[in-house]
Amino acid sequence: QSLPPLEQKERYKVGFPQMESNNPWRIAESKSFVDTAEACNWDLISTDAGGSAAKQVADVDSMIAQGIDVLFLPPREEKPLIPAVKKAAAAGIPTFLVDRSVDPNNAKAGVDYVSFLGSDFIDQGRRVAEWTIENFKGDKAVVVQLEGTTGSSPANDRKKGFDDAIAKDPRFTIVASQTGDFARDKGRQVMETLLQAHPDVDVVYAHNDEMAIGAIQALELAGRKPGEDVLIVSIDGTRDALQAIIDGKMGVTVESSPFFGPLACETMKRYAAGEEIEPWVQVKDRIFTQANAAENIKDAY
Amino acid sequence: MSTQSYVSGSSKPVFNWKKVLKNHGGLVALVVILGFNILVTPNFLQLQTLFVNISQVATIAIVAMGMTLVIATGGIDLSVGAIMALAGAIAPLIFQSEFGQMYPALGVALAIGFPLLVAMACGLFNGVLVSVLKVQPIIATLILFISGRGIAQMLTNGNLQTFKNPNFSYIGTGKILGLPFQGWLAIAIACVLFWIISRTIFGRYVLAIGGNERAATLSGGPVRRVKIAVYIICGALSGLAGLIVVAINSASDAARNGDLMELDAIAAAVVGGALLQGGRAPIFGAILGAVIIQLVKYTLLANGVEDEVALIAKALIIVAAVYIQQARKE
Amino acid sequence: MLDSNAFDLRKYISRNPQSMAVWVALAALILFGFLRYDNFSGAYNISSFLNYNSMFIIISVGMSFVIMTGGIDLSVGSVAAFTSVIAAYLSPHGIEIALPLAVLAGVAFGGLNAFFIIVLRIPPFIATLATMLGAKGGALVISDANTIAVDWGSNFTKMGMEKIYNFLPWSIVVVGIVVIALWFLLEKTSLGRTVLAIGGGEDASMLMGLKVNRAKAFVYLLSGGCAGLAGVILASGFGAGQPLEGIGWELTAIASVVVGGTLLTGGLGSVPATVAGALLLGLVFNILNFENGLGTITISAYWQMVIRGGFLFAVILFQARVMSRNKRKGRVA
Amino acid sequence: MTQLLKMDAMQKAFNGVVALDGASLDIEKGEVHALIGQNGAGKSTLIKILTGVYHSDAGHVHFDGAESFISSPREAQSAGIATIYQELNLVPLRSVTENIVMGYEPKRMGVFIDWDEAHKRAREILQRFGIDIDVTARLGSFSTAIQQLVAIARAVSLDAKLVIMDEPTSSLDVSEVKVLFGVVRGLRDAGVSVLYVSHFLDELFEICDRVTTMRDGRTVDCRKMKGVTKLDLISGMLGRASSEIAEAGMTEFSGGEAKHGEVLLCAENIATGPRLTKLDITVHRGEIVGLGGLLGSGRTEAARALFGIDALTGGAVSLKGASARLETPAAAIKAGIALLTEDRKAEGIIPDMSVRENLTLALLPRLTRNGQIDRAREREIVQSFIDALGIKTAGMEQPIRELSGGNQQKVLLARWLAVEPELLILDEPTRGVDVGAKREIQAIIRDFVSKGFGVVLISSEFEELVEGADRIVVLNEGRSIKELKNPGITEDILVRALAHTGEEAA
Ligand SMILES: Nc1ncnc2c1ncn2[C@@H]1O[C@H](COP(=O)(O)OP(=O)(O)OP(=O)(O)O)[C@@H](O)[C@H]1O
Ligand SMILES: Nc1ncnc2c1ncn2[C@@H]1O[C@H](COP(=O)(O)OP(=O)(O)OP(=O)(O)O)[C@@H](O)[C@H]1O
Ligand SMILES: [Mg+2]
Ligand SMILES: [Mg+2]
Repeated sequence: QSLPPLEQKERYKVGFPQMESNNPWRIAESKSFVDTAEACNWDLISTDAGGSAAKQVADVDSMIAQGIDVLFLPPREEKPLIPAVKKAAAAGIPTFLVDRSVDPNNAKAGVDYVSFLGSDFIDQGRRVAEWTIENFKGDKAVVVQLEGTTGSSPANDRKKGFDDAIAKDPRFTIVASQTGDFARDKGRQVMETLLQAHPDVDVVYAHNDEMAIGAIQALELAGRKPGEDVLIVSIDGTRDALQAIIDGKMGVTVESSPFFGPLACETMKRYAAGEEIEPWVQVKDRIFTQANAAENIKDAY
Repeated sequence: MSTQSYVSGSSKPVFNWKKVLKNHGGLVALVVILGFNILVTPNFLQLQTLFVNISQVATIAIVAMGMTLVIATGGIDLSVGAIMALAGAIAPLIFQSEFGQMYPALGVALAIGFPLLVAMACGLFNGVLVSVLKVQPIIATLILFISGRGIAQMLTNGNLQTFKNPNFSYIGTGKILGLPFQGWLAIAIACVLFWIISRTIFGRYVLAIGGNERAATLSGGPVRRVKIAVYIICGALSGLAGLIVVAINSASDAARNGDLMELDAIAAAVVGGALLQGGRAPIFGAILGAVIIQLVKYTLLANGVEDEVALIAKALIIVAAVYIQQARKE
Repeated sequence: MLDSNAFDLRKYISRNPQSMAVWVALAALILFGFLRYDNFSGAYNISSFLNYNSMFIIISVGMSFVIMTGGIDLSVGSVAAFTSVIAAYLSPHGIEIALPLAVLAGVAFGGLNAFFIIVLRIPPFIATLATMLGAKGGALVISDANTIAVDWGSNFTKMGMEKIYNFLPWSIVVVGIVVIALWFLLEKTSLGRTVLAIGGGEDASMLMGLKVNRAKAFVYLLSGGCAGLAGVILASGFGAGQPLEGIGWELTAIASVVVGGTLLTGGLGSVPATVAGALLLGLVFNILNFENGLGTITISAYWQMVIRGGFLFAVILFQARVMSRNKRKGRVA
Repeated sequence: MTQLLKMDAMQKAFNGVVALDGASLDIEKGEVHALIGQNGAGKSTLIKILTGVYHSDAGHVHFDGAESFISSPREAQSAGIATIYQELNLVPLRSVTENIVMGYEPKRMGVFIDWDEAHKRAREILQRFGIDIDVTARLGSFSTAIQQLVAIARAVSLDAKLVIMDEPTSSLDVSEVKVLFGVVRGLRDAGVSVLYVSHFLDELFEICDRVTTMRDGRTVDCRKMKGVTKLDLISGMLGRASSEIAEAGMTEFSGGEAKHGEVLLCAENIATGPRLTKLDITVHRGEIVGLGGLLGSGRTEAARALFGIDALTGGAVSLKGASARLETPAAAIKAGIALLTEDRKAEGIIPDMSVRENLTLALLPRLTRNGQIDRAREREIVQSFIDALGIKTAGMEQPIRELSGGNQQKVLLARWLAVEPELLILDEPTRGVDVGAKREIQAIIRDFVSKGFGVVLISSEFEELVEGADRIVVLNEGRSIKELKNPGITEDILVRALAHTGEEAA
């Protein structure tokens, strides 16, 4: 089996089956595709699966039925979206995975789909851990982790990346790791509770910025000084997080950019031109700290 | 004829733990959970623990009280979470508008008043569907459950709205006598609702409708109006809870505000002694139910129980609490 | 209705005005889609639509039995998620092992519900809410919070992915057989009639000497089993056991049942109308996707929510109108 | 004759309230056995223990020659006991056929219900009662009377050794009662025993062989029907000497001549739909106007129309000379009209609420100041009615569902008397009420009109109607076709008026 070719034409019918729209990151990503559609001459079909992998497959099905030319798929889950990838391939539609990938055991880049555009969640967690090890000054650190939605792949990967890396430094002990559902309110509530059980916390690692902001609020409500007695580290690079870094309340956030539209357009054009596309078009995730937060905040979402 | 022969003579005042369990199942459950926490959970006996729990439970309690009223008429309201999101989305739009920034005091007042009006309008919508069009409550309120949050996101373009407005935030972060403002608010609402249910004609009609709607109608009760009013009250309280959540977070997240609140609120109401077929409105029971659910959540979190295991534990505790409650009916 | 006046359409409509609304709405929506979109009536769309919605059809039908007794089952989504994990684990042994065992796991959850409701006398709403939480937790525990890949080598994925004559998905065939059997059971057996009688009056049924508890237990076991089957289809059709799936399925199922004209207070209900209800709600998604494809507008996620709610509103208004027109014709107690 | 059932020293208390205190009962094979007693004497409780609905605290039950432990209605049925409960226990949403055959459906291949056969069977059994209805229609679409007949039909079709009928005739009128008696005799002739509970003592003389009397949860008497007088039965029930009772007539209505005042209500040509097409009725102050009619003649529909439940499709109503628009019960109540409905369970009581709350439900607006209920006055009023009507309750806070049927009825009557209406519509006000209480209620009605108010009385009991009403408007197929005037109406005249209505109307 070889990849379906993509002919070069004026306009393309493009499918973008978004998985959910319940957080700012997803909304920014969807917007990025809508904006790109204009610039890139796409007739964009964008759907929303409301957080269900099964619905996302059904959405892909309806796009195949409508005869799209290209599919940009952000797979909600690694394994359940494989059927969608295979169906698109069978229908002769070149597929690019966006921001998350699928299980490499059953679907391969260059065979079932063209390429994966995105960053590496495990790596994001690892980079947060490395920064923390480098920048934490004390000789003992009690760490609290606020996980993303239980069972979701970014939560699993960001936990794995961080846990593995932080374990290399004996100063750090993770005393609690609970889900905050990637949401500010839940993150705050969980942090409030964990703070009662572990008042000696030194580091809070949140799987996204929203929960990190929630944790900051919990600390402040309890009369603590985030940034001074407690170091907060996280992932995403949202405007609020950068502001918190500027204000000295947060240590670091590793970028996980949602603006995939332009990259998608460019990669598709390369593919249509017959270029060989690398299996993983890696996104360069920046790392925001006190050093560069101020200059980047205007571009943040 | 005397009624005496109908009352058995043997009612010695002995302490009967079975009876206590039957009549005060909810309280017993509360005591058990408290006892467990005091023994096991680190730093449980601290003022800050109380503070945290009150500030977290207030929203559930406030919504659960509204839900209790709706349930008392034999209805149910699935739209509470969506109404929270809607009210919460509107508030920052108002005080962050040009007008709101020009007249800050008026802006904040409007930012509280107007969302509550919208929430009441949602309640009116539910109430009209249920009482005038006779749509079954679960379905009637499912409409706003599905679309209410969508409307909230439309208003905000899906964006998270963050803000800094200490006046507005007071309803979520203020303190009175060292305890959270919203806790006092919940207590005040409970007192008012308790008075309404036990002392007013409106309250009596609420219970009568839940007990036998046809009989209430045929006795001249304003059944339609009472039912609509109950959904409006529930809507208003949900809206209030939505504002509190937004105020605490200094951010309005239309996608998440009030997510799954309907289940927590219903569970709290039932754990507190409400009967889903209607006819009972234990207002303080709803608070008790909310506190139990909150404490369960707190206990599991504070003791580091994994999320998935916590779900199972929560399930068992809800069943146990309701089981103790139900024993009373036998 | 399968009884003697099964094909007396006028009688059927006058007895079941509330089910009629769903058929009319379904026909209207199909016609709308057919006229408006190019590939809407294409084989690919129909067959993938049926494949995906077979899950919702089966849980809705299971749910309809529960609702007919005046109960409710909020656990179906979580149970389906749980059984999808079980099915995925068992997939190397083939569908003939995985399917029955996964369905059995669903039945076991139904048994738990029945135990809570019948023995402990916990209201169904709360009992099944607890099971919903428990099954979700259980699914995450046994899967270690990961999706579980199925064995693509065995015949397991056939059910969810292969189609007869490249058109009719196996999933809908299996579901169709089960649904028809259940339709028969409802209309033609004492058990089915007891289910309806309980909803119409549990005390009365008890006093009439009906086996009330047996029938109540049956509906929860059935609903659990149907959720189990949905879980198998989920695993088989999407190549993985998914502990996080099934969120909100219970409400979809309840809405299908009610749109199909079943009273939530129980006592009335129809299997085919429930199927129509499930198809109707599924069709709304499908049509929204096609509307997106027209390119005139890109409907954002929140617009979709509003439109779905508005559509449900329209169907319900229509139903209420049909009902009140019918009510005026005669006293309906 | 051999014994079929023996219940001995039965005890039962509900939360400390003693319902049975050593009651006993024995029934022989093939007899029709009457069970009588005042409201709350424990008749229904005794029956429910026998059929396994309740479990006795103490006592023995022998059935069909062996000590028996019946723990559920299902067991009772399989043991051969078929029961018609006092509060109709049917499933209104299901078809007539289903309500009759449920649990005993005819099957094909042992599994699949044979609906054709089932409908046929239902039709046949109903024909024995002279009714010909669409058995596939929902039971709930028929009147209470039909429903009661369906319940009876079901019990009779069950091939039982003992058929228990707890007030089977309370919703039936004379002709149906006759049919029922025919069926009961048929059962007896087939060797089936019947336990028959009724407050209509005259009925008992017609069909019963023996009678057991209960009082305050105890069995006080059991004897042959032959040779007993009505007075004996009443004195046994009340526990008073017969001389005390003999003084008054059998109804309390035969009081003084009432003076009729101005017109209170005048309805002309009103219609609400196919079941009420043309009704003319005038009620003066101080007058009781009866509504006579056979089953389904539209009496209840007439009451519903006057009380604003069903919207008028034609005609006009005027109150005290001014035209009135009664569109809701609330409006009717405001205008001074009250309606005691015939279906106590579905339209009257709020089961879980207390006697107090039930009693003041319609009065609430007047007990309220600024929305707040005046609780002291509420209690005062409730107590006065409990005393005045002799309502037997453990206290005003007892849930009404725990009261016996007759006492529930009194509470509902009190609910309406409390609002002091000018026109009281009573749909079967003494249904299920014992003789003593019936007379009390009748006295209350008489007292009520003597104050210059008006009453519309609907009763299937002709004696009550003939003696109580000053005029009787005769209804047939939803039309008023004739008016009879007292004095001078006899049951005979009424029956003839009803029977010949068809021809005269034509
Ligand atoms: N479920 C119950 N809970 C509490 N008390 C009850 C219950 N059922 C009956 N009682 C009480 O038991 C007594 C006997 O009631 P029962 O219904 O047997 O009377 P009855 O003789 O059938 O009267 P009626 O002629 O009015 O039907 C009454 O005082 C009643 O209040
Ligand atoms: N013989 C019959 N055949 C069919 N339907 C009947 C018959 N008798 C009564 N009905 C039903 O009775 C209903 C009308 O009853 P309604 O209550 O108005 O009359 P009613 O004179 O008050 O009788 P009741 O004695 O039951 O109070 C209708 O629903 C009608 O279908
Ligand atoms: Mg009785
Ligand atoms: Mg009548």
